[in-house]
Amino acid sequence: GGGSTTEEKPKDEETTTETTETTETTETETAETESDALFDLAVTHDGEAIDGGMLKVAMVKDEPFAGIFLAELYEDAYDADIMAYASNSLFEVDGNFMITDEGIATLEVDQENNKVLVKIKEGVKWSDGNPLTIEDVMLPYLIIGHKDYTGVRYDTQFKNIIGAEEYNAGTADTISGLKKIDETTLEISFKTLSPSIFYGGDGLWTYAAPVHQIGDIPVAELVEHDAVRKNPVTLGAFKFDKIVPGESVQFVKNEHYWKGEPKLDGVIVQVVPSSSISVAIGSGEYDIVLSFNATKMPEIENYENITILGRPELYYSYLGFKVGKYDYENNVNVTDFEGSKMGDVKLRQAMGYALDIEAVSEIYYNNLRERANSLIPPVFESFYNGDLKGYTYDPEKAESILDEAGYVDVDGDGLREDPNGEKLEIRLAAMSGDATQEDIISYYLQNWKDVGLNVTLTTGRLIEFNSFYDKVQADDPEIDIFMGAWGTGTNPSPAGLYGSADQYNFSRYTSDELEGYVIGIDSPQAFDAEWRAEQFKAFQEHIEEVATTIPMQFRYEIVPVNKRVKNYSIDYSEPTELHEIELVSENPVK
Amino acid sequence: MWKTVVRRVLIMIPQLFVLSLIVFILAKFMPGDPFSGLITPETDPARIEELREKAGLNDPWYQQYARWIGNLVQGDLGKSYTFQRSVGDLIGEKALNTLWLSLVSVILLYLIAIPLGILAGRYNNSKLDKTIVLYSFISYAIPTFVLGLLFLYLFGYKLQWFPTVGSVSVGLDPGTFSWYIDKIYHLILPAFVFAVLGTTGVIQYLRSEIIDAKALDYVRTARSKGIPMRKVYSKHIFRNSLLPIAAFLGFTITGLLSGSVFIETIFGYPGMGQLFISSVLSRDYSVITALVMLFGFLALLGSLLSDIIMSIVDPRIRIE
Amino acid sequence: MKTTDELLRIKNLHTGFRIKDTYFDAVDNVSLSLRKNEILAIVGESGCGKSTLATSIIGLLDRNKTRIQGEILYKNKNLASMTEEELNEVRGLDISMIFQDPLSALNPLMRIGEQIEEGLIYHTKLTKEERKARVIELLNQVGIRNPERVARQFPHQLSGGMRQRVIIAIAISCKPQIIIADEPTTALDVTIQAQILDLLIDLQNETGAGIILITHDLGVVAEIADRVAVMYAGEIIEIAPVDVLFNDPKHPYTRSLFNSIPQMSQENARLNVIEGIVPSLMNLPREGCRFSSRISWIPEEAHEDNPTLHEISPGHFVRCTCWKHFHFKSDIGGSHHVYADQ
Amino acid sequence: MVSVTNDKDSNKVSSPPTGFQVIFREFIKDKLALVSLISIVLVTAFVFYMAYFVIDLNELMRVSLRDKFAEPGEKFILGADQGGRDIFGQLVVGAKNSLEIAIAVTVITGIFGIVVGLICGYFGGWIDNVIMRIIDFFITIPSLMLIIVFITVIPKYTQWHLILIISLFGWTGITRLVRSKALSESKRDYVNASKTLGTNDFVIIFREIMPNLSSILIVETTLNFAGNVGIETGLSYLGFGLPPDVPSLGNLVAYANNPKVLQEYWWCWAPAALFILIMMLAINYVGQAFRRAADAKQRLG
Amino acid sequence: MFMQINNLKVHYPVRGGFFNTVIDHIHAVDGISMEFDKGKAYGLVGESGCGKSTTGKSIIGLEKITSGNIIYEGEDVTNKRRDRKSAYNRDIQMIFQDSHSAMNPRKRVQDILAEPIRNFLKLSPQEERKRINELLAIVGMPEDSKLKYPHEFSGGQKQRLGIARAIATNPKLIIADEPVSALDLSVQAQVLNFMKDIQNEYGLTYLFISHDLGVVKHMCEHISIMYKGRFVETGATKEIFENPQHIYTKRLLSAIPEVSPTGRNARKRERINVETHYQKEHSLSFDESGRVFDLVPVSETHFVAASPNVKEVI
Ligand SMILES: Nc1ncnc2c1ncn2[C@@H]1O[C@H](COP(=O)(O)OP(=O)(O)OP(=O)(O)O)[C@@H](O)[C@H]1O
Ligand SMILES: Nc1ncnc2c1ncn2[C@@H]1O[C@H](COP(=O)(O)OP(=O)(O)OP(=O)(O)O)[C@@H](O)[C@H]1O
Ligand SMILES: [Mg+2]
Ligand SMILES: [Mg+2]
Ligand code: NI
Repeated sequence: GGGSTTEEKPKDEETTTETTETTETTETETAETESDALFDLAVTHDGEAIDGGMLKVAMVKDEPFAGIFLAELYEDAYDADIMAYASNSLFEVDGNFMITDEGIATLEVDQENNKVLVKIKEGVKWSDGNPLTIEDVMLPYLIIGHKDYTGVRYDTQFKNIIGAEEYNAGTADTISGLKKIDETTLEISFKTLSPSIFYGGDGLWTYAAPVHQIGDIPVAELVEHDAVRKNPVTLGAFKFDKIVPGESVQFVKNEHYWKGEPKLDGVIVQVVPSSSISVAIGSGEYDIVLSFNATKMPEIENYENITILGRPELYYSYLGFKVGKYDYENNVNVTDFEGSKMGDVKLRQAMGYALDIEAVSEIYYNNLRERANSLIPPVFESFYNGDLKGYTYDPEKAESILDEAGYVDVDGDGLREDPNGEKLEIRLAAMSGDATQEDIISYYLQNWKDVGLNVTLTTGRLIEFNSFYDKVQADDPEIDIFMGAWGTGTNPSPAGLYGSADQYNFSRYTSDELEGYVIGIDSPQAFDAEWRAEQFKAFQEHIEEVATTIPMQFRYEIVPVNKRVKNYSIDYSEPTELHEIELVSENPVK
Repeated sequence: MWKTVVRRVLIMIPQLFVLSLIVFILAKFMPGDPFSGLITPETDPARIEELREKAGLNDPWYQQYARWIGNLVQGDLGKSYTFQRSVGDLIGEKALNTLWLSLVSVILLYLIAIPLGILAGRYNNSKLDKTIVLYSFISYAIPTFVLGLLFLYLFGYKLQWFPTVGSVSVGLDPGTFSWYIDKIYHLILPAFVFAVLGTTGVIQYLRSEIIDAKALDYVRTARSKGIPMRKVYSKHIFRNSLLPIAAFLGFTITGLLSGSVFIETIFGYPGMGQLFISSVLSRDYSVITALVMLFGFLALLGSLLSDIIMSIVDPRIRIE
Repeated sequence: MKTTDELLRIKNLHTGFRIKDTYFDAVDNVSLSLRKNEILAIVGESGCGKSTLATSIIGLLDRNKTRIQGEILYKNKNLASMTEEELNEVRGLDISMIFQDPLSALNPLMRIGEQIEEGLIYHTKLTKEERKARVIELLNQVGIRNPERVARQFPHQLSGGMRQRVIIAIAISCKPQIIIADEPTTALDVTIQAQILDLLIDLQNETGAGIILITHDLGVVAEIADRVAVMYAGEIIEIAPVDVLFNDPKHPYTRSLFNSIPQMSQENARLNVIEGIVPSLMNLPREGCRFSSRISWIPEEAHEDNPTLHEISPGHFVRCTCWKHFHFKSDIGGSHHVYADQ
Repeated sequence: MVSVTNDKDSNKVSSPPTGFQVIFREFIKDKLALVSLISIVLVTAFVFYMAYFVIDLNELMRVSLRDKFAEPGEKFILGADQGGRDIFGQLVVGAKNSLEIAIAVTVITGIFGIVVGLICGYFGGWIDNVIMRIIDFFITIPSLMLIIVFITVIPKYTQWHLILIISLFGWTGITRLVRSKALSESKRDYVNASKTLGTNDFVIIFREIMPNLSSILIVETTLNFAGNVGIETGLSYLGFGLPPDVPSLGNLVAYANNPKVLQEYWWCWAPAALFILIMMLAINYVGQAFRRAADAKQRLG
Repeated sequence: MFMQINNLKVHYPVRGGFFNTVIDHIHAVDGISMEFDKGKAYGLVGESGCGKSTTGKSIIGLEKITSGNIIYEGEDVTNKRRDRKSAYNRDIQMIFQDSHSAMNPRKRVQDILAEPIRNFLKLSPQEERKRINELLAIVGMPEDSKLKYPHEFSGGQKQRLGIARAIATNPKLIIADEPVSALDLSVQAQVLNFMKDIQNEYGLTYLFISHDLGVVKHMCEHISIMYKGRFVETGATKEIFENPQHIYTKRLLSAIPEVSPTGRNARKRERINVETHYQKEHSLSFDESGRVFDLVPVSETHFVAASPNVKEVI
């Protein structure tokens, strides 16, 4: 029933307040256990399963999806979400996202020689019944490395494969680092190897592409080809059946699925605008909802017909302080504390303490976001530094730090001047989002004003995603601080984001110490997992000290699931086996 | 008449050219570009820069323009960065939806507005007339999205009479009868809102036209022939008042097209309007420019259509 | 040549327009009769109620805004009290009308043939082909040269004179007994006017219909009328056979009118001028002699209190007796600056 | 005997029949229009007074998380929005902003359109030709889309930018109208008379022709004004309207986008929606009354 | 003779064709010549659309002259006419057909009358006021009409105000374009009388345009009959009426209804005769393209359009 109101259940309120208290007082660890209590990771619906049935999946999105259904080419995460029903990675991973031996292929790493062996199981078939060959495993490399390839995946990591650059330049016909050992084994040679290889990094590609279908299509034409857009051949539990471009996809079960024939007849994935999703869930139109925005939680929390699954996301948001510039000539970050408005660590820390992120998390996100204390989300249990205090809301402390650092109000307008007595106006760049985002940013500005800091918006309004990163990356002088977020992926390594040469190191802070950790984490030495974890923790600690980037929020991902769905899980360590999903009734529960 | 048509088409060329220049320059001035959206910790900024260079986005605008217009003349609208496919194909798909929407809207609009306009005009100053006029004022005054949202909520969510997403259910084979029915079923609600909002103009125009016509000399002549009032209305008054409405068809359709930005956004209807908004947000230049050009072209076509209809239905223009 | 069968008799007709909730009579107590084969001209200054009288007969006034009292008897039926449907039986078939402005009196979007045919559909039982033939015949009758072509044309393709002929064709299509022509030639050039007038005369000779011809041009009246009614301020003030009226006008208004025609005057002589202006509908003097204020030199006592039409010779009626005191104003002197009509 | 001369009025100084008297009479006759006019004036005055002298914008836009979606009641007359901000205050300031934009756009497009239209209509010839081609061009371009693109292009964007952008695309309608009226007016003999009497062209345009178009200009501007009130709200709804820290009717109505708010927190959007509706209706009624005053044919019997 | 018009032509371009170019010209006025003597009235008659108004307008400068010239007091003013404040413009004035539309409905009578005074005569405000009162007295209107608006007057009164405005600058020539056709008979009489009076008093010259031959005959000493932009006949009023030469003139004259019912049957027969004659002679009276021939003298003052080959038209 969609007609429920928010305030009906005192139970929820209790939980809410409880969470606030805990987050305010204790470490995040508590919050983490708390979150386990908040949401299930898997549905526990019992009942007699029906034969077959169609699973209806809603994907919340206000625009059409792009519809590129090839792992090597897609760029939109939504395409990946859709494809997930039909594709299957070559490798399976464990709860730490490390590659295991359970998948279609196994990975053998030869650290000494910077080589890996990829071995595929026999008897695995594509959705059209053709067998998976080792050429299928090689094809993606030849696509990505091809000179006509226009995607983002031909990058430094990929160039780590020996011969990739020559192939790309057109001077070689193939990638010399790829070597077919036998019909089921591929050897790949890399320039260097790091622990990332176990997470699918360093240039390793974890998907296969059907040579028999797309092998002959020129790479330049691939992205628009029907083989990619309309009838992709896949390895997953389901196969593409019908597509309404940009709107919906219908899958049917793949009888050839290597793990066994799926129990469902098929899956329908449909794009649903954010404005209608809540009501649609209530009326039982969908079984599973992907990309559900946590701010809409209050709208669905009283529905009886669904189970809300939740898991921490591989994500953190942060407040960045510009303390330098990127030198594009020499490709290096140049930190300049003295010359930057935000150069004073006290100022930065005070700004962190002044933010009432806790209240925002509670009120706007129903605690589906929580105060972040570090730059590694707690899901990465072994790397996450739970000991860090973070910058919890403490306006008094913020004020005293500012007083101490000489940021005092000399002209009596209620706003602090800088230590030289000059007016201090801090320009914040923040990304636009939904209506809530605007309120939240206004609230943060207000928080700062409350401690006497005059923070205003760069350009006077929230900045749209694309231009935001453009400006931030270009070190726009109008930006002193910025609020960004990173999805970490399954490999939370700070490489690329905090290194001295990284353009994405937007705060432009680099130091020998930091660089040490960043390099250390991905160095060969880090094959020692414990040492690596230590480096991670030290990195988090260091950033907390210098406060050039202040973590703001971790967030939960919410997946509302209709009560008729059985065997569905979003647990990272025990993910859903798609072919196992079942339905317990013909129609969704209303 | 075909001469006028050809002339109008010739005039369209410079108009479209100027439009293309304006929209291209504007699009280039938009902050950010499609590639800045690709940013994730895994993507390599150097690769993004490389792609940008490859796509020619670092060239001076006039070179980009020359390239673009060159392709355009050859019928190549470029490639969407977000959808990674030819803009022509992409828009073609959405255009069909929007045209369907406009078409059904126009039909509904005329179905609602013409009888109301005729009634109000025929019985002017009556209670009925006053009610219709009030209705037309309200439908003019009510913001599109308020009415749209209310209808969506009421008929889509609450009563569940109509689907609330998409343009067609997945699983039907395009071209089959049930596919067509399903498509129409999907667009009835937005089309209805659209139609209701558009009725004001037609109603008011018809009404005043009919009121004026009643006092015209030729109507008096017709009445003096002793033909029944009903016939006087149908053969003289309505017919003459409806002709301009028929001729406005072209303009009405283009008007509806531009309103599609709102309607499609509200109803999540995947047409050109929605595509436009999402392209603006994702800075998909090629799509933005192509869409603006297309809308401009359709507007020109609409006015041309109106002229043609007018010259067909009005003997004063037809026979010079 | 002319018989005296009476076609139409109007008795005490009052036609009032509603202005701000009161009705003002634009036609005020008019009694008239029209005979077969007769052309009755109604003359008078602009706004005196000529058109109102004509449209009252055929019932084309907006019923919501007008009030018609009195009787309009046609074949013993009172047109004034007929419903719209009943009137439609009469309009076009028995009584038809010709309007002033040939430019706007035809539907611009309909072919000439269709417009002529329209009345035939409802008033005759002719088949389609017969109707077509009749249309051609009618066009021939009104002197249009290649009727087949014209029938297929649209009004804008015809000249003003041709259009007026078409309108006449429409009016005579069902061989009506009565034709009301409201200023049929005012919008036309003199040469064309002459042709149209001749056409009307010829038609009448053929069909024997009674014609009510409304005009303000005394020349036109002299050219074709049999009898003339002069209207002033909603009333008929004089009515007489045409030669009687032209040779011996009695009412001071009629006489002044004749004397203000430039053509009639001696070369370089001054034209006669009537003081004052025609009062507007709301300011019409409703009591006494309505013309009295415009002939100040006739003593007030000379006018009747309730002027009525007096038959001063057979068929010659004059309202009020003040005509007996009439003499031209210039005769009683006054400098030429005294035409101030304030 | 009744005197026909109108001696008694002849001393009375009166104005032409198309003047304010007629308008006044029309309003007296049409009570609805009168009420509309009075309410427009009062509401506008109230809104501007409140927005400029009473309401503290900083205070109003202060986020108060605990008051999120507070119901109408003692603390907030019309409740609070998602940020716990007073709806009533936002409604007032938003109305002020919308009205301000509408007025500014109406004035800018009005003045420009009138001047250009008069010049084109009066002189005709190549000036007219050139400008008409430009107008033809403007009419066929998809202006909503270009407005949106423009808005994303402007780097530091304020209410005034919005006004200018909307005006840029809004002047053609009135220009066309004024031009056609001026064209027919220029053919009237009093213009010819003025020419033969030695009067300068510009004097003829602005002193002779323009006053005669005043009624139609009033009508057109009023109706334009009603339309312009709607434009801002539409753009704000799409997210291309006023900057976020500026209260706006469009932003308020956009709350209805969320079905939950639509149903449960109606006070967020309904007052703004109603306000727009009533305002546009009222302006429209006034415009219609003006129109009747300007056009004798449509006058109320 | 203070003014002379030589071979005046006014052609309007007709646009059309593919590029909307000028494809043809309407020869609204196609080569007419006139002379004006002081204190006389000249009539210009013809059917609708024959170019009467265009002639008047082009003389006063409202229309562009295609060719031909206007000599005013010995000076060629063809191109100076359009200079608004020139002496020529002061001396030539116009009375319009529709007195109603010829006055700005938004201006009071005093402002309407003041317009030419302010533009042409440099008078002080007092003098201006005096002049306005004077003008009102001349046209016999009470002084208090100054404060009224045009719509408060009857047609005849408005026409008189129009005349007052036209004579405000003491013009020499007044072009009266159908000044009475919109008026009722009795009002028409007032205006005509009045125009005659001021003509006598101030020695005005009139170019009197009308399609009503009766009015022209009453007003003018000299008449020109126009057809399709050209003169078919021109001469003293008497000559035209008593001795019409051109078939077109005859037809026109025969069409004028006489204000007397006696003999109307005869007149009708006569009309029909003339008409058949006209149809028959038509080709002889006009050249192949239907254009009117050049004028040839019949007497010293009487000219008629005739083919150079045919001496005697009838
Ligand atoms: N529909 C109407 N409503 C109000 N008054 C009207 C209407 N029609 C005519 N009148 C008035 O009635 C009077 C008579 O009008 P009518 O048209 O009969 O005059 P007319 O003699 O035909 O004049 P004209 O020669 O100008 O045609 C006039 O004063 C006129 O203003
Ligand atoms: N501005 C113009 N452009 C094109 N043609 C014109 C223009 N003005 C007049 N004409 C044409 O010139 C011819 C003469 O027109 P004009 O007005 O001089 O005739 P007129 O004799 O005054 O007629 P009327 O008696 O109807 O006033 C007509 O055929 C008319 O259509
Ligand atoms: Mg009349
Ligand atoms: Mg003329
Ligand atoms: Ni009397």
